[in-house]
Amino acid sequence: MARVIVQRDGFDIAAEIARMAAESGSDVGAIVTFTGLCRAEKGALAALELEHYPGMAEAEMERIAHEAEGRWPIDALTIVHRYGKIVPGEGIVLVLVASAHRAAAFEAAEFLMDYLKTHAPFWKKEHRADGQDGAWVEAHARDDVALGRWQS
Amino acid sequence: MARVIVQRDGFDIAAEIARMAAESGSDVGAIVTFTGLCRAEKGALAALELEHYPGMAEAEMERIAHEAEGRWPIDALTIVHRYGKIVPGEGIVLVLVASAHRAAAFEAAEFLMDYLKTHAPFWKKEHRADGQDGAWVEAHARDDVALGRWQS
Amino acid sequence: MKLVYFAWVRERIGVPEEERDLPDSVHMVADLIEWLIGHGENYAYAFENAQAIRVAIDRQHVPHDAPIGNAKEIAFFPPMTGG
Amino acid sequence: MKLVYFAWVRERIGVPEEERDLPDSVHMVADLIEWLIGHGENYAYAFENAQAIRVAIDRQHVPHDAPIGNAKEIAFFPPMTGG
Repeated sequence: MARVIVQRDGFDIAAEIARMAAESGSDVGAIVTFTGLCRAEKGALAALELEHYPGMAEAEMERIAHEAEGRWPIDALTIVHRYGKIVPGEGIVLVLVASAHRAAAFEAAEFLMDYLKTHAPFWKKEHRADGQDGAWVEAHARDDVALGRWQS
Repeated sequence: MARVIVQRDGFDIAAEIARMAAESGSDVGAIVTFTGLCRAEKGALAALELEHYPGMAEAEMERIAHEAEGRWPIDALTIVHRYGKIVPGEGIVLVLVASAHRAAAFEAAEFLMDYLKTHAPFWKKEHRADGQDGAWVEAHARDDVALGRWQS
Repeated sequence: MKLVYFAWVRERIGVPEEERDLPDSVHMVADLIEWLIGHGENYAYAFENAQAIRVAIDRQHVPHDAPIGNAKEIAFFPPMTGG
Repeated sequence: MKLVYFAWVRERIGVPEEERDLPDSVHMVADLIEWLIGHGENYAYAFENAQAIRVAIDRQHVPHDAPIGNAKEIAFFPPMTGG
């Protein structure tokens, strides 16, 4: 039931919402979306280059989606994750959850993001605006902390 | 800073996101949106008629938005609430929150919805598909429960 | 004093708003509700479960023990169901 | 056995993937890492903080004490930074 996509191109949130509404019928009461954007880091960043593990990225996203569907009453669920070069202001990841109830939609969307951050095989490398070699973005301890709330 | 709108017309989530991204600059890392939709109630509902208290609706939404801005680091915040006749599948309310951090964006959006549900002066009357007189939708005790988590 | 009504409170009372001169005995919201109930069956019906009725003075939510003071507009309505 | 590398693990080792015949002494992921470290400075550099390296066997996350068994593809990479 979940729609999971890994793509180089940008995504269209309005089109994804329309698709979700059309597919899940008119008893959906709530749609929560999360869009993760490439930040300019106060002008220091020219772009992010996203590397991913083809095959595993999709498989892991499917697993995470399936886990969410087992925990909450979800009518429809979409995850789009981009790879390649992404400039500040552009979207990197898009999560949409439709449910009859808003609390379920909010929780499931947050769960999906916490798992994507820590489990989906994507890595960000910085392209600096000053032309110097950019670093690989380091994982945040706070993302592991965020994950903990779903595991108790 | 918050954008608060009460209108009869439908809303365009993509346009609202684009406006938010343009206004808040390119250091926004996360945008969470909530869309509340009119449910068909398994075909029993023809439409909802939303009555509101003009003037107070806007003022209360502003107060709620201001409260959220005081609690979380928010870059931009939009609330659109419709009134008038709304058919199943159409949006009733739209909340958007942009923040540098996803947890703040999720929490603020859920806070805004919990407060809108219980504090914004709107009332829903059902138009039944079978033509019989529809009832006023009753408030849910669970909405007051949801509110409690922000007041401890 | 301008009194305004919404949703089924409006339907039961039969008008969306009205002007009323309040007697000196009406100090707080609860007094006003009691006084209105004395004005006819429509008011008695609207306020039959008075505790459940929400009140706003000059477009701000207030409890039933709030003083009316120099209010310009008092609104009565059922619990809200927006969102 | 197909070994694949991502992000700075890939950069440090210098190839995105390679085929390797593993000796019988390599039973679990930790053995494989130790064995690879013996193959050159590039491997030693990539695995200098071996505990931090994440591993997937046939595209599923596994801990370092997971048995390699009949794996077709083993991947090594830094903690993920997607989303």
